[in-house]
Amino acid sequence: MNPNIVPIVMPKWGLSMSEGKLTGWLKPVGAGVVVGDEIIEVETDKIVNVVESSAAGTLRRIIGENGKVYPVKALIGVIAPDDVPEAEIDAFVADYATPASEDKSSDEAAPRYEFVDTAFGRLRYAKRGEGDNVILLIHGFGGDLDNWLFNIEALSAAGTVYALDLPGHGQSDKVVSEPSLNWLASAVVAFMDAVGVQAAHLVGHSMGGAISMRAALDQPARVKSLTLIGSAGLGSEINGDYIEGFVGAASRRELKPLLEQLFDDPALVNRQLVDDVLKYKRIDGVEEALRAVAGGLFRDGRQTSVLAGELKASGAPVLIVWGESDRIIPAAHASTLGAAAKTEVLPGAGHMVQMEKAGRVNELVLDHVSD
Amino acid sequence: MSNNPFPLSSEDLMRAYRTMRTIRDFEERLHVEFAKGDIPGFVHLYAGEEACATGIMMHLTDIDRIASTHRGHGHCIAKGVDVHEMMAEIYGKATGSCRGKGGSMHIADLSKGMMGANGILGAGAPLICGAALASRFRGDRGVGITFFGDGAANQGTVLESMNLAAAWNLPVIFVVENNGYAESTSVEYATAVDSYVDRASGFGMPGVTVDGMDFFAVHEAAGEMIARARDGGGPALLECNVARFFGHFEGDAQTYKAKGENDYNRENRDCLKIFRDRVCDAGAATRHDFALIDLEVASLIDAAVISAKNAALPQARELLTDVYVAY
Amino acid sequence: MPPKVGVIANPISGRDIRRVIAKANSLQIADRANIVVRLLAGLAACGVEDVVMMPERGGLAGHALRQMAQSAVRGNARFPSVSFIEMPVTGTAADSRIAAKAMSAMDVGAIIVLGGDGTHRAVAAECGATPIAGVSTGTNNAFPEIREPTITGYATGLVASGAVPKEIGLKPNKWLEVRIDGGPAEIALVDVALVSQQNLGARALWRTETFRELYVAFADPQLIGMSAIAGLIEPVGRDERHGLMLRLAPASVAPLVVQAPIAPGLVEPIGVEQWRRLPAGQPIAPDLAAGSIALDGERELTFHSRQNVSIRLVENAFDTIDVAAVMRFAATKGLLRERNKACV
Amino acid sequence: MTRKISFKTAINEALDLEMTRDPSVIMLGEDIVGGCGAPGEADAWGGVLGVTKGLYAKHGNRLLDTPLSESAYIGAAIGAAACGMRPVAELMFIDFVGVCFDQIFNQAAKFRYMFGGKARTPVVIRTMVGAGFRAAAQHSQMLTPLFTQLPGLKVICPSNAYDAKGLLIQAIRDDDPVIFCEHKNLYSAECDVPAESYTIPFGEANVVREGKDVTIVSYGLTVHRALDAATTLAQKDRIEADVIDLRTLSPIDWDTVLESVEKTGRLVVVDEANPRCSIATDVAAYVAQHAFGALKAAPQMVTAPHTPVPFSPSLEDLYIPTADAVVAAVGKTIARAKAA
Repeated sequence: MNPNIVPIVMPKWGLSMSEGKLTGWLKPVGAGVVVGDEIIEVETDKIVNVVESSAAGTLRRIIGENGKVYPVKALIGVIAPDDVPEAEIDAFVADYATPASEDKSSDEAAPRYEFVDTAFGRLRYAKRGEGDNVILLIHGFGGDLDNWLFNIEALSAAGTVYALDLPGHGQSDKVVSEPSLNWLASAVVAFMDAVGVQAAHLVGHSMGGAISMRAALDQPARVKSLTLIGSAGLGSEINGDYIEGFVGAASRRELKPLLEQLFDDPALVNRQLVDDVLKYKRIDGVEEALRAVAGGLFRDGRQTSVLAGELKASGAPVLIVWGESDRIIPAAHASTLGAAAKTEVLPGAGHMVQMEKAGRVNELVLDHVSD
Repeated sequence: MSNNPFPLSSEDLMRAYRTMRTIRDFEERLHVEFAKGDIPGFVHLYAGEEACATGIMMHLTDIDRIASTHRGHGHCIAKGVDVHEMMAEIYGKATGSCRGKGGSMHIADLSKGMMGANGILGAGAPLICGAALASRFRGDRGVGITFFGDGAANQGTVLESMNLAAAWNLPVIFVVENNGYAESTSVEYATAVDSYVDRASGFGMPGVTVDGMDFFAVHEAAGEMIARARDGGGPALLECNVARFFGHFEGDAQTYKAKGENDYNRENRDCLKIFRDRVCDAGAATRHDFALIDLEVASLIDAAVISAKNAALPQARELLTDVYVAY
Repeated sequence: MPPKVGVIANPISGRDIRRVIAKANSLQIADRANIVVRLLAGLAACGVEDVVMMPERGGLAGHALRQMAQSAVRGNARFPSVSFIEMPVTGTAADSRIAAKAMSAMDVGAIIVLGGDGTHRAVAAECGATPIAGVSTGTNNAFPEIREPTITGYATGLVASGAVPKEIGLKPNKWLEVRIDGGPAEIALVDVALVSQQNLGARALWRTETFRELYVAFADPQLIGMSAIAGLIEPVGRDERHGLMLRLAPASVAPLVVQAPIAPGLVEPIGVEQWRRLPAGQPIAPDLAAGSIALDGERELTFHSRQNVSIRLVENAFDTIDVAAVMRFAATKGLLRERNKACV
Repeated sequence: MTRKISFKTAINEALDLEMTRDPSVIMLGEDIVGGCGAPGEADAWGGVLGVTKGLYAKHGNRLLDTPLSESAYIGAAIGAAACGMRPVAELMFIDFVGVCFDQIFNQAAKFRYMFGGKARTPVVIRTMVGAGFRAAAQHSQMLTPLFTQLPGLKVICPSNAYDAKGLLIQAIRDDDPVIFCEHKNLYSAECDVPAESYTIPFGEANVVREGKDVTIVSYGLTVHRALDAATTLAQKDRIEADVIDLRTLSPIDWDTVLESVEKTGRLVVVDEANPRCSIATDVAAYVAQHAFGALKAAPQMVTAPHTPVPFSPSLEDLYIPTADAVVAAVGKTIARAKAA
């Protein structure tokens, strides 16, 4: 088989994804593509997103039809250099067999998510990959481990990836007994203890970034590096209206415009994403937990803990990634650490930069954690 | 008041009289005012039956609940509902017990344990079973009293409620105010077995008939029943034989009554006279004491009527409010 | 002229507070009407064709008439014709008195009374020389005997028609008379109790701490009520010429305590200070200065310290039909047999 | 955490959680425990279809089996609610409402208004609705319109286990009388449901599928028929339907319906109730009045026929609105639009 022939397949975003709907071709047949070009748009039960090209060449075949649903890894199109003969392409397409859905294989029959009991309550997490190099993904305020939908799989190339639901979030227990960065950072360390991780690269998004910083400052031996994505803790500005609105929103109507602020492209916020957040928010105790955390960390529209100074002094290896059009925490905070960090501000991305520009973020993180 | 042979303190005797007098004057006055055409809709007057409501309610506090009937003014007053608010309600005014949205047949004050007069005959019986059940769950020793007439005693809801109360041993007293007429139809005609006490027997609960025009008879019998129910002794039925001095509703020509029946009852069976004579004869109070109360009540009713007439009507927006607690 | 018999069945009887403070039974209207029908059948069997009843609005007569009409439709009716006295109905015990007086005036041969002690007392007070036959509507009472009403109807018919002579069929009864300040006498057929409670309330007696004096015409240890207290101390027969009087006190302070069934299912310790026979004819003034007077277990009168109360046992006060004697006589004389001429 | 459980289990779980959380929650109903006073086991049934099974073991005499006497115990539940309890009464089948309607519509529904805002009656009446159970004319009706018509009542009819749990918890916490309709043919349907307590606010419809061509509005069991129809339409005709599950009929989420119709210009309402004065007519009339300009075709209604529910399976299957009928109704809105 010609190694230059590269399939475009239905991606697997997140543990629960088994199929996706092809909602648009972003390139015509015959178009030249480079790595990172957006090729197709896919809608899952979680989100709409684009699939970027992993190879350079020409879009030789368009196989997937707009509006149709395909299983994960199904062949959607083919990219190959111009010099590959048509017959070879046809043979490739004819021979392509969609790998059996991993969900159905025996080792995946176990629950998709796991739970572990800690002094901070029962915490849910996901785990992918293996090896001693551990990456721990920490979501932000009001988020959950599915915020790493487009990252977990890719990052597992570098080792073992854990993503957890913080206390009061996702499907973890809805108890935040002390709404402080210290308490939340202790919860993260307790989680590492519980799953037997001595030290990890912490990747934190938004509030999760501030928690990672706190953990690195409190327990430097447990933190190998920091990746701070659209992170809190680097300056005092934060979108207070968003925080307040998010805590109070009780209906789809109220929530949707808020969630749209998280993305550069508001069209990414589909019905299911809003529903999932609503379902979380309606659970008893969530509103109280969020209100407490918001009160503790983001009182009156200001961040109460700015750790930039301490972090700079600590000399920890830090990667900072930001979405240029972040409407929650200004992208200006990206430069707070100056030369003490690697910094990249991505255009065409908002606060959920790890979702909107997943490919680039994954590259940056992989590079950072394998240093 | 040196000699008081009654099982009520002197204060309570006077309180009972004041209550009965207030009910009587309230109703007599409505009779007059209604005829003038100032009162919307229709009213059912309780005059004549005062001893029944009062004799029972003297044993109750705000934790005890009552479910009343279409003829509910007497029950309301005896249970402590504010007379000014009642009068305003009957006039359909914003200052009424129900802000003018209920009217004569729906006066309620849950804070006083008055769960509402009721335009649906017999409908209070299941409600009061629920009130009694709530008291049992809360352990507050509250008792529920449901009033109904000889007519509503034939409603299935009442009979079903008796069964429920007996089966669950609820602290409920079923009070039949038997004035002999279901609207215009006689008990004899409408009721296969004319005794309401027999209904109680059918559900294995004690039933007692008393002269409902004799405050002391009602008071003592009700007291025993209520105490028994409060202690967990179960439900009971009290039939009070009473006479209503007016028609079923105001404007009723009462041609179904025997000639002279109202006059006979007013002359010989007036619970206020009977009460006053008995208390005075025993030397527990003087006619002067009663006269003072009569004056005081008369001015209360005067004031209530004047303020009700002068009170504001509900504002138009009230039409749409309070359908739900949360919209 | 064929005999006429009166029937007084007052639906208001048997509805008092003893259903709550004790376990007194409550004989339903339908059952009482059934008793009336059985009485009537017994009367008819002895040739009584006319029965006059007290009118009431409690459904008793209505129910009885309905039952008789239902039997008539099916062709198996044998009942006297029933008429009603013209009188206003008040729905109180006063109705019984008015009816008894009227029946006595119209010369009925006998009055059958259906009810408890209270109804019998009302009728006895007004029936004059007319004999009465009692049918108990329950076991809550002391005066009327428990008996199948058909047989009472038989016996009453036999006496009313003259088939059984009065010397055989009737027996005299005592009663107790109570007067306040020499006014008209109120009577009691079984007992007069004086209690310290000076109000009538729901009438029945159950607050034993208020019991002070008890006067009984007879005292049977097999019966319940106030007279049971006396019956357990010293029984006195209905035919004995004396009664009994007792001074009572709260059980906690009395020298003697009797566990007495003062109402159905209600057994209470009653303190007794002293007792003695009550001779007939002699007015007695009670010691209690003020209180109320219960006649046959129901508070009926109150009195205060400025009033004089007197109590007197009266012999041969009224006649009742001796059902046992009548039936024995009738059987012995063959009054209820006849030869079947077809078989001769 | 979230797992797949059935509609029936979701109801049971909601009741259990609320009884645990709030001591004023009590339950009354016929056979909700089952076997009370009988010689066999306690909790013999746990409801005639086992919905309340196991709750007696946890909550004991806070579950009261009642005499077969709806008027008395529904009334008692309402009375207890007016006195501060939060009773959940089970009216086994909604068809039984005939013998206790007075207590619901003349008492519970009116207390607050009639008493000038001084009363609150937080009672929930859970009741089974709907056809398809071969239960014939008196155990199969969809009487939701009857209650929706009455001010003072809230009327809920969930279509899935997730909604059932969240709406029932909301109903129990709500201070107004709620008629909670459970479609008996949905009892075994499973979906992802959090183990925790959660609430779904009343008056918020759920858009269960998004599309641009036609709006299909439904509730209860027929939401699934509407979804089946939408799938068929998308596959066969490339017609994309917005499918709206009303979830709560009173209050009703007009905004979501209107927004959708403004987008699609076409409306089909699917209602298992009889056609006259139904949810279908209500929605159609409201849309006609408030979004007439947006309509490209006359609104269509897919309902049961104007008959009692028949017994024979062959007839009953014709009674309940089918996906095919929905597809046909959508077809009419498209055809009309083209003709115009």
